[in-house]
Amino acid sequence: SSGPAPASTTIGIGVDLPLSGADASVGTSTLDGIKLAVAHANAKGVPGGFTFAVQALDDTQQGVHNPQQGASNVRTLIADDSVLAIIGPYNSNVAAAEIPITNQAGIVQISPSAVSDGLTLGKDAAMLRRANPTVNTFFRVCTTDSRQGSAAARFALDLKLKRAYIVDDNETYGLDLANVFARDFTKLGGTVLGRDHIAPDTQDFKALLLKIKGYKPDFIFFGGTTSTGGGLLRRQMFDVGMGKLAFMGGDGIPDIAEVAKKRADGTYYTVAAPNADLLPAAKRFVAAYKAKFGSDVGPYSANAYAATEVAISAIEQAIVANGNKMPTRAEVLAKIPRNAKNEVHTPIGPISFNKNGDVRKPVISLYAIRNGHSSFIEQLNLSE
Amino acid sequence: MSALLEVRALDVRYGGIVALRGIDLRVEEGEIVALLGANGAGKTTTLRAISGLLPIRSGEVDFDGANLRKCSSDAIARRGIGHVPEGRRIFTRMTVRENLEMGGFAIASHRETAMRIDDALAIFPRLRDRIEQRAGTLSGGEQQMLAIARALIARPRLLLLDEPSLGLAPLVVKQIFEVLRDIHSRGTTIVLVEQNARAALALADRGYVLRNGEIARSDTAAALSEDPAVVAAYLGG
Amino acid sequence: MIYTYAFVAIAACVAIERFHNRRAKATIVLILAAFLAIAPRFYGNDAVFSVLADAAVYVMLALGLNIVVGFAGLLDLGYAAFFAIGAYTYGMLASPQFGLHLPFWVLLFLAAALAALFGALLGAPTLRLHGDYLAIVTLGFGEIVPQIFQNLTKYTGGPNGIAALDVPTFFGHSFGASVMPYYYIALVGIAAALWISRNLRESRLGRAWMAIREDELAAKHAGIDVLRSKLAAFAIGASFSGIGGVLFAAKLALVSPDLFGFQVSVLIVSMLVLGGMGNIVGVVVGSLLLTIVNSALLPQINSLVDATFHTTVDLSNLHFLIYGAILVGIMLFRPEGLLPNRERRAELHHAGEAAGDA
Amino acid sequence: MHEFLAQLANGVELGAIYALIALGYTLVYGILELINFAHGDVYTFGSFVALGIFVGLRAAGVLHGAGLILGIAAALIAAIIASALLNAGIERLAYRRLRKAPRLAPLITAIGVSFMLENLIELWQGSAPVPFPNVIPNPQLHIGALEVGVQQIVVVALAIVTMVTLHFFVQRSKLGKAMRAVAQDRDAASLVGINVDRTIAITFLIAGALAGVAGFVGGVSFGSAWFLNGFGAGLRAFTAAVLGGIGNIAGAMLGGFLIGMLESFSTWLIGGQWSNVAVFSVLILVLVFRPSGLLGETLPEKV
Amino acid sequence: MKVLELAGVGKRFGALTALSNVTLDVEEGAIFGIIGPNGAGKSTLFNLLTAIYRWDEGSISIGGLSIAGLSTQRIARLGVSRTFQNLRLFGNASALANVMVGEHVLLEANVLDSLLNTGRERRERTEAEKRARELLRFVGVSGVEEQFARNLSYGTQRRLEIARALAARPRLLLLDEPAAGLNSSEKHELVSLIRAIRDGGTTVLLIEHDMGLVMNLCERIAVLDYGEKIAEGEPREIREHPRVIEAYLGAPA
Ligand SMILES: Nc1ncnc2c1ncn2[C@@H]1O[C@H](COP(=O)(O)OP(=O)(O)OP(=O)(O)O)[C@@H](O)[C@H]1O
Ligand SMILES: Nc1ncnc2c1ncn2[C@@H]1O[C@H](COP(=O)(O)OP(=O)(O)OP(=O)(O)O)[C@@H](O)[C@H]1O
Ligand SMILES: [Mg+2]
Ligand SMILES: [Mg+2]
Repeated sequence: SSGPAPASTTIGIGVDLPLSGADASVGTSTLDGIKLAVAHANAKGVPGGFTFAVQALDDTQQGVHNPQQGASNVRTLIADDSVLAIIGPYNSNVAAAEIPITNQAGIVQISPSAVSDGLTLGKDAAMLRRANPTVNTFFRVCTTDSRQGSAAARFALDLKLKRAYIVDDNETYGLDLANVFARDFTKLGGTVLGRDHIAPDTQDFKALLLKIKGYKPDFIFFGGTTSTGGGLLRRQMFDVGMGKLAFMGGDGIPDIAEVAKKRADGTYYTVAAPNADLLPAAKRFVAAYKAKFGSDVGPYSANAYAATEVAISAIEQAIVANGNKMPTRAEVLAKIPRNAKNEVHTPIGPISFNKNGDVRKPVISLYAIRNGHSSFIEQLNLSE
Repeated sequence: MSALLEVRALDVRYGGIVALRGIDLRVEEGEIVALLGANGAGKTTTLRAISGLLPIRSGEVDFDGANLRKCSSDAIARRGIGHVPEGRRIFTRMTVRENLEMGGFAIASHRETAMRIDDALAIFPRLRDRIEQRAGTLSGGEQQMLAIARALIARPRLLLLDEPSLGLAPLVVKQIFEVLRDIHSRGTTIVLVEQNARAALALADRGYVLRNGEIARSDTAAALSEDPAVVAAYLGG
Repeated sequence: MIYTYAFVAIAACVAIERFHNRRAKATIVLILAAFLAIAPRFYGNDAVFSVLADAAVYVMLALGLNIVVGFAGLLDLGYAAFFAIGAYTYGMLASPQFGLHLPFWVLLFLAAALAALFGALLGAPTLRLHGDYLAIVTLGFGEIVPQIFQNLTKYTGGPNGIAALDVPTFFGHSFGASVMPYYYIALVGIAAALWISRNLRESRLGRAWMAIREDELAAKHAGIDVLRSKLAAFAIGASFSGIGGVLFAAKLALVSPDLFGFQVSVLIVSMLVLGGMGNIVGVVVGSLLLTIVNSALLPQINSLVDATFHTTVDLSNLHFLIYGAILVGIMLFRPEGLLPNRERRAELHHAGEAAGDA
Repeated sequence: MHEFLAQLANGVELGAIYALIALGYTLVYGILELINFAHGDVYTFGSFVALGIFVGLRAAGVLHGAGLILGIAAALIAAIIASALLNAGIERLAYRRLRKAPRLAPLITAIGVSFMLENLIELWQGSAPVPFPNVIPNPQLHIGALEVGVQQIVVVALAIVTMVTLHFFVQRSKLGKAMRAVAQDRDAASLVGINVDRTIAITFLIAGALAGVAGFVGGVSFGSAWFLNGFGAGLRAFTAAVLGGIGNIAGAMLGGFLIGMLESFSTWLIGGQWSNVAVFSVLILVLVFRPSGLLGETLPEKV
Repeated sequence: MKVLELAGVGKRFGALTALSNVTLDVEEGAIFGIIGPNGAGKSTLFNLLTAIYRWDEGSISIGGLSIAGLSTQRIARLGVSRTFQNLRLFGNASALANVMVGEHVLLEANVLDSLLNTGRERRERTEAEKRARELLRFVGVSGVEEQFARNLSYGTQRRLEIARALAARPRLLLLDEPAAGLNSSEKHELVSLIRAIRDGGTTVLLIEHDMGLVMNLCERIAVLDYGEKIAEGEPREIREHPRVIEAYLGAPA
């Protein structure tokens, strides 16, 4: 509708997400979260008369998210001086390819959804930052696999689910989540009866379920997302007479009821945010999103909104500190919230980051699906 | 009376290459016409253009009063033009019997087809011996017999033959020419391309000589077989 | 900017095809080489050269596959497997994974050798297969290899792959985070691949491949060792992608199994066919074109449209449609490829004269 | 034993779906020597059409009792017709012009068409899996040690009936003969009066119809349709066609069932993540020893 | 010296006996004819000689060396070349390239030479191309060097195939109906061509149905019928052999 404003007054919010092919629906709804945050910021007015503009690039190739493409996109965004922060990517292996580049360029990058531990923690993360070891530019508003997996293990035992069969989609997110869950669940006294990974493009899960049936588990824990098999797995449990069995997963399956419908009842999943029903920001966000895009929020729309809010808040502070002039990327990085004092209040709770780039006061909530709808069960406030 | 087949100013090209230039041919009902010419003169090209296997660039082909230019090759075949093509083009993965049945594809009645197949096998007893064999494993001559037999099954009004004697033993060649004479006597019109020009002219009423894609001569068969130039070039001194 | 470079390269290729004079061709090649070597100092940025370096890797892959498919006529739908083998060679031997940090330059050759070995290993039992049976076996191989990398988590990092691979050095100078070294190495790689492709094509082995492609039985009757020639094709073709794999992995500093799926094999076959299979220059054009479409045009199409037409339209959910339409469109428009095989044109060129004196 | 039978039944059900899709590949390959990469997407399309009918009829509230039977029939028939037309349309627009083109041109076109279809289906139905309404009851039957769902039995029966019909149709009918002739030599076929274009078009119609049946069956059996379903299923189905001997109808069926069972048993015995590896390893092994597939004919070369 | 020796050779296809107990010797430098009715087993005999099929009984040796178990390409390297009754050219390659492939066994460049375009490779290529052009001229089809083989007319293709077979400078040349598709003046040229080939030191084994040509050209002729050798001798003897007349030639016209 409107052409881009003259370059000097526009600040680019770079975005790298999978926008076409298999990941398109999550990618697009995530992007919409970002667009909404940018629209809100512009409507509120930006110091110095700047406007924010979303510059979104697609990191899929041939319809699949692709680290090489992600790296290339990040370079494109960095080459544009007006871009002061990057939101994305969606996938952890794409992040692994991008972090060294953003680290070298010193530009803020906030991912809404890349959960792999190694992106922020330990030796792996240090290696990713080796171009500029003293600086961390990568942040994420989602949780890590280990936080989520161990929380899920505790929830399961709270629910008196003691015998687990673990299945994952053999992709980065799902496999890591399942690994942590298996480890912590055993540590806390649960029994892991068996583990399985599924092949990509699998449509038929009955063979796997027939096998699981023989182990007589209390529940199946699934590491993966609704579309990498979670939905079908849950659905097909009914076809082999396991419809009553509990089913549990992480934040990849909140939309499972869309695929499994009523058969999703009895599913538990975790989300890295406080109970949305009690957060006014969350309610406002959901309503605004629906009004603007005419559809329900996607699984990571809120995270994306939050990530963008954090980035914008840092940029705005940097503008002010710079005398209402265009700040540098380093100045923006310096304004990223680091403690309770400058927390940003987002639809997924207040956010500030620790030195690794992870959220400081993580909260993991457990939801269950009943009558085809999600309902909040309990939440865990994890300490650092 | 209009001719059964009339070709006027036919031009055919392969990509940019001119293969036929302004060919005029007339074949009356009941005639046998021979096409002579050196390798690459355009004989095969002419036959393929008539039966619709090659697109015509310009010119007209009329058969029995109807224009064939817009017809597809299968429609032309169903109108009654049979073609024994260069290279035989039998269905190599089908048996001999199936090949013959394909020859009768346009015939509605199974009984009729079976009868005609019997007739064809009477002409080529060698094929009867090999009836359930895959056509691709036949000997060269046997394949040639099959190609001719397949075309005969449809009982075309006009039969185009591209070197029918190719690869056949002398006795069979003689026999083929007898068969041609025989079906001709029963009303089939024939256009014959044959390297064995002497035999061809002996059988034919008239002949055309093609050179470099053009008609160089046309005359009665008798006149052609006495023309010294023709004798030197095609009949071999 | 990226389009400027791509345009110059493609235009030069087309010019090379048009000219029949050897000297003229050589001149264009030299000018193009000089341009590609010098222009980066004045024009472009990291993002552009990153894409160009990636494009160069794809050109190498396509040239390698061209040897197998275009020259020897062996339809290989699993070529990405060798790419994966090359990349994982670097990933496993130059990373914290096993604490091995072999030098980039050594691995470049090691990967070529390993990929060639696997090419021969795959080839040996399957070369009796004909046509599409071979295609489907190679496809199967292409599916198996990345899945094995994905499932052998202990050694390969599983689905996560291996990240933070070593940064190569050149006489003690680290490449650092710059993409330029990769760009130049890839240019040299292409030059070598082009030279070898041309050599092979005109050679005794190249003629043997042609014969096998056209009629295996007649080739045997000419005394050609069909099996050995096919193995040579597989091995040489695979070695190109082994090298490509190392470059790719080192530049990205990451390998993961989803980078080498069937889609990649299909992409490279498309590059060949689109450009003009068997024709070296055509293959280069095809691969440049598709890489630019896939890595630059489609991901940035929204910004591009916005900037050009000053409207905001969202085309990102049409990427596949656009890409598919490009493939279909080019094939319907030029079934023989954009720059078809030289022989095909030579034939049209000479036949006019020959027809006259038959 | 119990589990063995259950896995067997599941493999057969899965195999029936692969076999139906494989038939479409084999028919088209048989006549054009084209690996029709778009075929898997025609299958997906069939699924979505069936799904659409179900959703529509359920909204209209007619899906119970006799209405359910009629609804199932309507969904099946709609899927068949829509897929058949789509497939024939693809042939008409994308492949027909390439009859004389180099061999790989139609292959790349097919890949392009496949991308386009996937994108169009995505635009139409979104990129997340869409569930089939749980309208078809699936009571479990106990036959000796075997426990199977009625739905499973119906699925397999439907597939088998379709395949047997097709087999006789192609073997006995004139069209079948025309298809074989066109497959071997198009010019020669036209010289005996066969309309080549029409024969090819009809082949695509039949192949599309089979994909429609498969789409229906697959949708019901897996419980959902997804715009990328056709890719994975198509790959396996094509593998099945090759395993059985491409171009061979009985071979496609055999191959389909084998792949289905292989997938089921490898998931059971060695783990799902290895199922593709298992499928393709078996394929390679079989082809090394039988280079033309299990039922493919090897003709000695006669020169 | 004998180039080719067959002793008691038999070949069956299922129930069909294509060759039975065929014994045959061919002297070095001969032009030797093989004739017989369609389906008599002539081409099958050639196919045994180039290992397309394996024989069921008997023995075959070429130049004194048994060829049992040898592959087609090994036999080709022993110096046996052939043409095919149904042409087998490299259709999508130029006529020149077709002939150059025929020279394959004469060249020594290995994979490395080919990869690096070494001096040997280049030298050989130049020579091979020159020889190929000469050969095309020799068989009378110069002017079509750059055309695709499949676009040539049938007669031209036949001659091209002969040129390809000759390119290997074979010791033994097997010609399966080389005159098919040629008209009579072209056949005359073929006769002198084959004589010239023989004079160049090649033994020629010829299958042909054109009796004029066979009788004119061959020094010795063997006749097959239903897989059996029913006669062997000089043309004159064959022409008058009653079984040959009955089975093959028919009564003289
Ligand atoms: N597909 C083709 N593409 C290009 N040129 C062709 C093609 N087919 C034939 N020609 C050329 O057209 C000319 C006529 O060929 P045609 O086959 O009609 O000759 P012909 O008279 O049948 O010869 P022959 O006696 O050798 O069979 C020849 O010069 C040939 O090279
Ligand atoms: N692979 C095969 N399978 C079955 N039968 C075969 C096979 N090859 C040849 N034959 C049969 O063997 C017999 C001899 O065939 P061959 O080709 O040797 O005959 P030929 O003497 O060359 O005849 P022509 O003069 O017709 O070329 C024929 O009857 C043929 O049908
Ligand atoms: Mg001809
Ligand atoms: Mg023969």
